[in-house]
Amino acid sequence: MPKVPGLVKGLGVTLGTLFNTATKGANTVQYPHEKETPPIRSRGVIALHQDNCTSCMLCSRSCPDWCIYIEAHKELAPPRREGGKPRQVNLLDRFDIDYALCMYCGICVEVCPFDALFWSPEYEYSEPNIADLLHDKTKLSEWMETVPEAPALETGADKKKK
Amino acid sequence: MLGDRQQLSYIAAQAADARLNLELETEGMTLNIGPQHPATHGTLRIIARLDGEQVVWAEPACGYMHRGYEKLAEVRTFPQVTTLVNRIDWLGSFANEVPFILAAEKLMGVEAPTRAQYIRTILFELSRIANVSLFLGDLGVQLGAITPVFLAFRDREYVLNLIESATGGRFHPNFDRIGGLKDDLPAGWIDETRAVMKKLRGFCDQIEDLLFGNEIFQSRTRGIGVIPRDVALQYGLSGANLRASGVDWDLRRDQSLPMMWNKADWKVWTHPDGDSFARCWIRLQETRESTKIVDQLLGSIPAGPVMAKVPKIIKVPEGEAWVSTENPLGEMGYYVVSRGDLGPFRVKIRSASFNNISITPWLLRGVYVPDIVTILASLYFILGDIDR
Amino acid sequence: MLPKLPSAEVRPLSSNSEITTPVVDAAREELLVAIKSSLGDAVVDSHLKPGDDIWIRVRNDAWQTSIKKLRDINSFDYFCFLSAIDWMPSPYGRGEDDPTEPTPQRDMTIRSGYAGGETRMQVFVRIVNSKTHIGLNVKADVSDAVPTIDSLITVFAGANWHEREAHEMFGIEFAGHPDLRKMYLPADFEGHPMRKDFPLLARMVKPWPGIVDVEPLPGGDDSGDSSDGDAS
Amino acid sequence: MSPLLAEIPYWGESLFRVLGGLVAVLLPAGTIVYVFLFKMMSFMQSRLGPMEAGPYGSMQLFAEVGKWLQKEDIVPERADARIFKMAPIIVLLSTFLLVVVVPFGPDALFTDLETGIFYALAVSSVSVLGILIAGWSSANKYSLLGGLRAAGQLIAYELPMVLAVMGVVIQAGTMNLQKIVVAQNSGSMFGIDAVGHPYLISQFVGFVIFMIAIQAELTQAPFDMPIAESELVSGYMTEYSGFRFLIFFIGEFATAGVFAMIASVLFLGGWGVPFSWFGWTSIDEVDNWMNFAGPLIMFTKMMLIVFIIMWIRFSYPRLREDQLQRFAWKGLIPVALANIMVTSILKVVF
Repeated sequence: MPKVPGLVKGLGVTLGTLFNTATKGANTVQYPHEKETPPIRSRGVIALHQDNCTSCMLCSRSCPDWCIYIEAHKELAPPRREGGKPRQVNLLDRFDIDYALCMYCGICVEVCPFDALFWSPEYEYSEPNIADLLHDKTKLSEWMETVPEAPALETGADKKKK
Repeated sequence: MLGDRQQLSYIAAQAADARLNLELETEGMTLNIGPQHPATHGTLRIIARLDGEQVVWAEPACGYMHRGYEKLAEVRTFPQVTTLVNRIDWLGSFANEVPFILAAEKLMGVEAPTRAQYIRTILFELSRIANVSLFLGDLGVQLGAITPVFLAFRDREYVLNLIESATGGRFHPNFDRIGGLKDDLPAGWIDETRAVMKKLRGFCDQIEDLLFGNEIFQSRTRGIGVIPRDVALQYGLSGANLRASGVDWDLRRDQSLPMMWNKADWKVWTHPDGDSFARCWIRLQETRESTKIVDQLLGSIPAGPVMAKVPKIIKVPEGEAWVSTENPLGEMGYYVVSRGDLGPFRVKIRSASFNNISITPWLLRGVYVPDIVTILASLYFILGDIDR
Repeated sequence: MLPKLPSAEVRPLSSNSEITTPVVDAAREELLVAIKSSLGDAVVDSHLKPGDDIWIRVRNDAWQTSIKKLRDINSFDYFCFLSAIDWMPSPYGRGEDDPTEPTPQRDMTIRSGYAGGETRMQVFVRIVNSKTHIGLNVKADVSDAVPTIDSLITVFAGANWHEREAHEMFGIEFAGHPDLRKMYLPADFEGHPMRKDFPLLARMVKPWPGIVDVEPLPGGDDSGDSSDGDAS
Repeated sequence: MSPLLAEIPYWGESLFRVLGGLVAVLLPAGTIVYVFLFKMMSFMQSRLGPMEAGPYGSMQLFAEVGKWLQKEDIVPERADARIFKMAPIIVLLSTFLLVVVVPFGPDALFTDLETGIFYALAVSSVSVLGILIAGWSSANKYSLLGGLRAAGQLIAYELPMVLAVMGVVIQAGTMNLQKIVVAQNSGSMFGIDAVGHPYLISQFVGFVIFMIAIQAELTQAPFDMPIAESELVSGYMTEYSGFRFLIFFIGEFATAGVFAMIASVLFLGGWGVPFSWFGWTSIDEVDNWMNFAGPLIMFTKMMLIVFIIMWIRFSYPRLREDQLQRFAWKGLIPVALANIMVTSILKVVF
């Protein structure tokens, strides 16, 4: 078989793609009209489950970018049992994540010992003003609604893990 | 010390122009390519002294993206450093984590479980595919063909989706941990990967038809920017650039690391020519080999945990370790010095592009202006990898 | 044309957490002997980690000749990288100190790494044999008073940029280097950022958010136990 | 005087011609940009192209023009301002001068020059001047390199183009474009009238050379080193913005359209269909409706040729300047000369 010149083959590739796009549709997504759903594990935005947070400062201390700011104070809560001593609890005054600094590494979510931080695949929270990227605890708590269940694992995975 | 052809054309041009320049009193022109220029993949600046369209002298000026990672790593703990090294070669970021984690594991005397090693190797090769497929497309743009880059973006997207669904990050996975991986693969991932590998092989064929087989492409790259074997070794070139000069050396094969490359049947390609075409062609073949490696390893992932037993707060014992791997751009290594602290005492990042691009002042002498672009494209650097 | 995959040493596939490093590494032992014989008294100290790497330290004045000998006699023909280390511990720690508190005392003793060392600064280079793929780390002391060492450009042309980088970052002079311009930083930048006593401004401009602790009860005793355990 | 325009006064006729000229230049340019640059290129790259402005993005071009018109007209500080501003107009001017001789129907033409093709080839070189002064006056090294490359390239490829046309001229025996059209449509091949005698077949070598030459004249890939966005950023257009860039842009695609029209006139039979289909034997017998059908036929043929030009543009990488020159002088010109020789020998023999 004689060798097809590369120049001709190249034309064939582009024409083939042309027909493919015309018949099977393009590979692009018309973004504002249609949206791709990101994978479950996608690191979009960090959600805070306030009830679980004990303000132990672990996330803030392990953040490589220093972008988590926590302030808390102790308070006396009514005892859990009748007649018990009043408990000391930590109340969260401030929990801010500065998404202008955050580099989405996920270390804070990983170190949190009380399951108070979660990843949500939500990504549409850009702001015209950079200061608005500082999400406070109410905003971070709102993201909780978008947190998906963790995906099932591939066969052969160790089941012991949570 | 120039390549024969280059040297002859350079001398001829010099001799012819010397008289002309004397008569017409013309002087050369300094052309500043970059820092913002479509050929520089970021912000590299090349100062070229031209005589007509011929380069008399050229020198890259780096530093427009210097982020000081070596300094930053000294104030971070070991797990935090992986987030930095992700961003060195941002197109193949998972591959950057691996040598650093391996170096830390070596110091700690920990080895990841076999399942984690398999998954690491697969993700490593996936990031190579994502990286090099973009190179193959971008090569077209550098040479004036607009279509390949869109095909590359189209098919790279599949690989990035895979990486994202496994690790959670498209570009910066931060998935590797000392002693294993952050998490296991999500269900259905293996089948998906198989399908994508098939698509990627199709992409390689398309690029070969569209670009590599093209006579114009060949005439632009063959015999251009020839790097002889000994020069390549002297400058410490690595990866495809070294193999294109005929050095049969692939760290995946020639080094015993706790990774699973030797469980797959694949081939290290070399090319005797050492020119731009050879470098590009080797990368194309490597992408194909990578898809093969991934395919084979997918079938043999053993069951088990993905994380070895390591303490929650990681303190790395005192010592020094050097680990390098065959990254998409070439040999990437970390010289980690630990003082038994939470963080490294010193991390020397040996990035492939720094060495690969340091040859340009030598290589660009005597070529034409369009060849600057071809040679730079074929050397394949990423700015983050030069400047760190 | 291309050689087949060598039957490389395969690590045991058990998921043990301890690396089983070979205790004896004949190839490297032999190599070290060969290196010592070719370099003679230039070698000050050496260190060998079986199955891993070799470190040697050479005298500062024999730096260039030793590398040349290693290249020519011991055929370490591949230049991997060149860099430097400042062995002084950083006076700033990780930048996590509370600015309102007095600076904590730090252990500032200078301890060198493998193959020893007498000075604060060391230059080290890694060269590899492109046939056997065995690498070698060569170190040399650089005195604090005159931080100078010979340039390796004549031995490995690729050392050019690495030496520029080391000069810029550590302030080490490379005698014989034609062009020690700055590589990354602006030409009028003062100081050598990779020296440990050069502060990292990013960690100085604001206090570490992790310094803050939970405010104790007003007037109450601070028991120190910040979390009471039944939060979850 | 053509019967179509017989009843119209001279000023009206002139106005009609100017409007016709604008339509003949801008309509193909707009169509080419939308159909090929926006849509065909996108589809070849597995994407959809502009989709927001108008149904299926059809109004995108108007949006773009609107955007460019709003932009500031920037002149670099050290540029030679007067010449800098003039350059795009010169480039576009040559396109308008070109379209003057293209026949669109038996009577639908602007001028009927006896030496039409000679004129067309001559005025097409005017654009070189525009590009050269654009590159020079921008006070930018990239522009200068681009301008010089363009000048070298356009001059080098003018020659094979002229030589390729020579074959047609010899075969038709005339330089008048209208007569070339008639000669093709009234002729016959091997005694079959049904296909006429498009020179595409008998002058195939000439056609290929002509196509390569116009690809180079239009600075489309693989001959786009004057623009070379990956090395010279945008060559001579680097410093232009706003409506001056728009003029360059229109100029590029309008010229593509006009060159494609000339190619279809020379090799594909222009506005005509084989005369034998309707039993015509000469141009005088052609029905008046061809004045309206002719432009459409012409348009279709033009689109076909532009399709080939653009298809190649979207598929190929670019050559280097020296390779391009070598290709012109050592490849195309000798072949074109041989083609002329063979054509004239055959012309004399038969």
